[in-house]
Amino acid sequence: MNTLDAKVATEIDIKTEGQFARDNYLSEHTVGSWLLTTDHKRIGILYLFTILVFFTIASVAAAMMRIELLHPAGGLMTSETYNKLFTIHGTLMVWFFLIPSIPTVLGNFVLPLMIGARDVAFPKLNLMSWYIFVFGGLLATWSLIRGGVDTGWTFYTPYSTTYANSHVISMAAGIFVAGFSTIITGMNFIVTTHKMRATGLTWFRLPLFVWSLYATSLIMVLATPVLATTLALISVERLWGVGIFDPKLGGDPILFQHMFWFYSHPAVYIMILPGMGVVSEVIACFSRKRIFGYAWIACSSMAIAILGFLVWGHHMFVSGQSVYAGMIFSVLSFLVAVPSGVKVFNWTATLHKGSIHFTTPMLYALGFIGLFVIGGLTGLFLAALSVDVHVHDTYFVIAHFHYIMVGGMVTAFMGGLHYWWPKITGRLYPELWGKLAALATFLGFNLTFFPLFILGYLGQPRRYHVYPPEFQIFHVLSTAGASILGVGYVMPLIYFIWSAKRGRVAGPNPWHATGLEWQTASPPPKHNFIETPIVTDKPYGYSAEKDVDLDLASI
Amino acid sequence: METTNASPTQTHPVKVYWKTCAALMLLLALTWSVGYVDLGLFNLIVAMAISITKALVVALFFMHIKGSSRLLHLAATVGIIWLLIMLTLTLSDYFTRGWVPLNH
Amino acid sequence: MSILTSPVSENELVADQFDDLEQQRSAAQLGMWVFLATEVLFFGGLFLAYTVYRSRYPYDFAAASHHTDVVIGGINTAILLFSSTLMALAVRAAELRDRKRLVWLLVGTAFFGIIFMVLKGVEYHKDWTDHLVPVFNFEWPEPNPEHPQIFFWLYFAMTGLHAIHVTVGILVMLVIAFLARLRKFTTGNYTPVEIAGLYWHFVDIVWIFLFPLLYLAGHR
Amino acid sequence: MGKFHLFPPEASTTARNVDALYFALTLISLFFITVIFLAILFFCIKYRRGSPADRSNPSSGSNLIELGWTTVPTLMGLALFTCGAIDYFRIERKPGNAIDVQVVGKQWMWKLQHAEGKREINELHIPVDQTVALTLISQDVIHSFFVPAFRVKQDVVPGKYTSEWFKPTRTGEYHIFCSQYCGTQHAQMIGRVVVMQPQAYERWLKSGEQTESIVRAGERLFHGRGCSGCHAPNSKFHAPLLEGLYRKPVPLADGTMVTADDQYLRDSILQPAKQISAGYDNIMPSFSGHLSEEEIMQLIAYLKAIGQQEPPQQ
Repeated sequence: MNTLDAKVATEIDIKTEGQFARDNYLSEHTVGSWLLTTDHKRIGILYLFTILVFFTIASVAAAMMRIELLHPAGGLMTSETYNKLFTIHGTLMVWFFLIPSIPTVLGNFVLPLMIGARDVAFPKLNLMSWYIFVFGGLLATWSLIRGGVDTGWTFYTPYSTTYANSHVISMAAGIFVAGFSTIITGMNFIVTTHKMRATGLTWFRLPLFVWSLYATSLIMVLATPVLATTLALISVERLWGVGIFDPKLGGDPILFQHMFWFYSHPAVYIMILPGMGVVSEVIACFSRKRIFGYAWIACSSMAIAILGFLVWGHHMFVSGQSVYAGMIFSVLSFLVAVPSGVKVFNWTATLHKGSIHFTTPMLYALGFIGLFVIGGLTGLFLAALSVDVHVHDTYFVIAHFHYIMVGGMVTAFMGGLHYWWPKITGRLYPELWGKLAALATFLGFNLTFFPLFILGYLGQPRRYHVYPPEFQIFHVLSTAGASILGVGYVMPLIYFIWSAKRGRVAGPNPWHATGLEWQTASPPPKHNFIETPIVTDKPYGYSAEKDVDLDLASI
Repeated sequence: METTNASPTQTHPVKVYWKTCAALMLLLALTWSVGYVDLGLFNLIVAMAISITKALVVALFFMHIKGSSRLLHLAATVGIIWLLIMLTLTLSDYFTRGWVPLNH
Repeated sequence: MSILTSPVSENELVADQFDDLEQQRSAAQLGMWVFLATEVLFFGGLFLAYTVYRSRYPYDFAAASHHTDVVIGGINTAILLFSSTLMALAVRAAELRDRKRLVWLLVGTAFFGIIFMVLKGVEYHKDWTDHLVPVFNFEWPEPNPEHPQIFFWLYFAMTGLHAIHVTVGILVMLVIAFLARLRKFTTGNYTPVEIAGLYWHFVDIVWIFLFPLLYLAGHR
Repeated sequence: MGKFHLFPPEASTTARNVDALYFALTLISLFFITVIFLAILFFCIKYRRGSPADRSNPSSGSNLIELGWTTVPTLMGLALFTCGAIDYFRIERKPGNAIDVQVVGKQWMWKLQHAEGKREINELHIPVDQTVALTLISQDVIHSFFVPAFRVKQDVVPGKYTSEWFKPTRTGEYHIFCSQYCGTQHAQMIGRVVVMQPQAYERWLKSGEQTESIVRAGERLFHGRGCSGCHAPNSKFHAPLLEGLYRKPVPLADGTMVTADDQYLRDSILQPAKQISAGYDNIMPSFSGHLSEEEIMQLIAYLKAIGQQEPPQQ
């Protein structure tokens, strides 16, 4: 720890027996201080509670689906209800949990701290983005209360526009509004990263989490508007039947798929890129070693953001898209996998000659690498044209994207949450329970989703609530895994609440990490830094040789 | 801090603004008159070329892109580049649909 | 920092997350340009639909485009170009701290915006009486009206979305003109005027592309 | 069908190639997974905190290694792409002499009709070792005709003919699934393909009540619905001649050329103004709503039949 850290600690006289810096950002407790705050740290916490609500609803929907699939003839519910459940699970998870979670919770909290700024570039816009997000969420919930949507989160036409008799327009309006919250967050992060870095903090001294947030913000800003137009066109078509996507009136349903996937594939990179940023931070910190290939990882984030826009056609190989367009999208889809591979290789190389601490964030990060490798490689199966003809729209695809979304993104979100929890609340979570939860999610996850690869190649299509009897064994395994996974996710909820009040006081830098966010008190004062730090050298200045004991064992 | 090189005063003499306006009006007249000539497919290409020049004139002089930082140049063009990505890759599907004879 | 000694002290102009006026101004400019990129793609979805359907039904698009009123369209384009010029002069006046001229130029810009909207209204009314409004009273002389109807819902979607943006622009212009009268933007921080200018020029550029695509699809 | 197995039956020529590429991909993935898993395990054990390993001058990057694990995966990716693309091209191109079956997907059932006129619901009886080509269209929403045993799937799009072919290599019964979500009973829109010996197939074709072939049904419609009123050679209306038209280039009113394939014929019946032939004006009424999808397919089969003859000399 350099001298600056010591000076900051004494100045705000942090004591170990539970007394924090007198005026930190959490010291005010009035309702107005929360609902009218423009402090990026509080807005991050507001987002945390909001996405927790949607995550719970969507997880309950998933649990009910898994129970329904226990028996080939179903029977727990009608097909109508099942269709509405997988739509709830899809829409709420994608737009109200996966896309906002790391950028708006961890990103909002940590980005200004990491670059030595007092706040994001446009704090009032930041608060407005939360209100827009909540308004969008209410619209979506209103659609569910009125009877839900049964089109799947993909809203394929002409079913969603002409044949579905469920509340598509109110759900589309909810997502349309939530989209603007993403656009504002993305724009905010881009301007903050460009214009508000501390002195000496050049681009190639930025932590990799900031790089991944910057790349994610580019996608947020450039992809989401097309989603807004597409959803508006669906609502117009559904209201007035003008023939935008209706083949009887000259429209083309495949045009909808082009416009939808132009947004939705980059959207999956919005979900995974911040997770990769968290893993880079956690691996470097707990291997006590400078990350391997810093510039390559930073540029691979940018490469993923840009190439991510060129590959959407691999969702449409059997949709009637032309053969040559399929080939163009297939070769580009193989190229977009390369930067992800570069990241995984660099993380693994970072462990070499490190001094590895198996703390909870590290377990989540290593879990991320393992599951993301399987998720990423099965993506190549789907990019290969002839294999995709067989496995498209089957459980193989379900397994692939859950390995990326749950095995990758949610694991990284948990890792990031544990890693920055001391900075957010000033207290440490119980390490033993953290490790148990990480193991439970890892095992539960694999038992839930690995059998679905086999089931997928056997040919069971997705979105079926009844299926041929010979596939039952895979569904039973998957449901068993889902229950373990559920337990693995509930445990952190419990011990985080416990630790927020009675966890051990963490002090400014419990992990002895090198980021700027660890140079200030935790929880940080309102304006983050007593005086803006000056950055002098490259990030991740760890030294494995002179490794210090983090005395975590005692937590 | 990144050295911001947005020049403090970006103003031009009033004459420049009115000359730009005149140029735009001229280009509008050109677009309008070309619209009456039957050039078949070239109608679209010519119309788009003139519109692009008009848009460039507005962006360079009225929006002060001329002489502003490279970052703003990038921010100004990135939207159009992504729109072109969307157009070209989608049209690559529509224009090559008939090439593999489906049923003969 | 600013040329003249400003009566109002520096730090009242700068929001507290920024260090100085220059950082605040360049942040606002970059933020606006990023927002304009999202607007380009927001209109882009409609331009994509237009391109695909025009390439599928070129004959019907040309025929339908003949029914639009190119005179009003042309005049409207000239009006928007002219109001763009006034806006640019307004930004110049703000930088030179010429309050009176700034207020008049802003009001002038808003005024021409309103004229654009009035002409737009006239044109929409004419389309209504000519039975060209899809869904509600669309009648088409030749058989098979579906494809011309596609042109017209695109016409109303694109010009409608543009009209909403023009209305927002007019309101912003009037608010800024009102604040300018209260000496808000002539004491060194004229960023809001500059940002409003960027937005207005963008709205003008969108119309520059809409005019040939909708009014001159094929030849007249 | 029915008994438990870990791998779908390999019942068509396409299945062999797709499975080969699938195994190649699985091997490559297993290779990368084990390499990375072992590397992580080794490093975690060797360099765990407090272990006596040598940690002097750790390297934080080497462009050579980075170039290595960027170019090698790119080359492997391109190789895999090529294999996939070659097979895909073969899957998408319909071979010549095949048994034509017309498939209409309708919300929540499959209606199939053989060239000889035999109709089936949710079932498809075909002979083994003969290529079968399906022409698919949907009456309402997008469905997808998926036979896992043949490793073949094709979306069934309303308003657009799509095609799919397979050559079964083993007799038996195999699942048909609808794999594109199409509404409430999406999970019930399933069926079975019955692959039989050629003699059994012939007997099956003859069994049941005699139905007229598709071409004759198309001819009956051609005259019944008034098409012959304008399109007969001696008609007094000025309408394009349909004899010898099929797969020939057609000059259009707006100067472009188009080949008269199934899609052109269908669009001309339902949306005549879409591609008007040169020298004719837009007087043909639209038949959309008056003809069911099966009737349109029968009409097109008839137009294909007369399309092969030489056009009568004027």
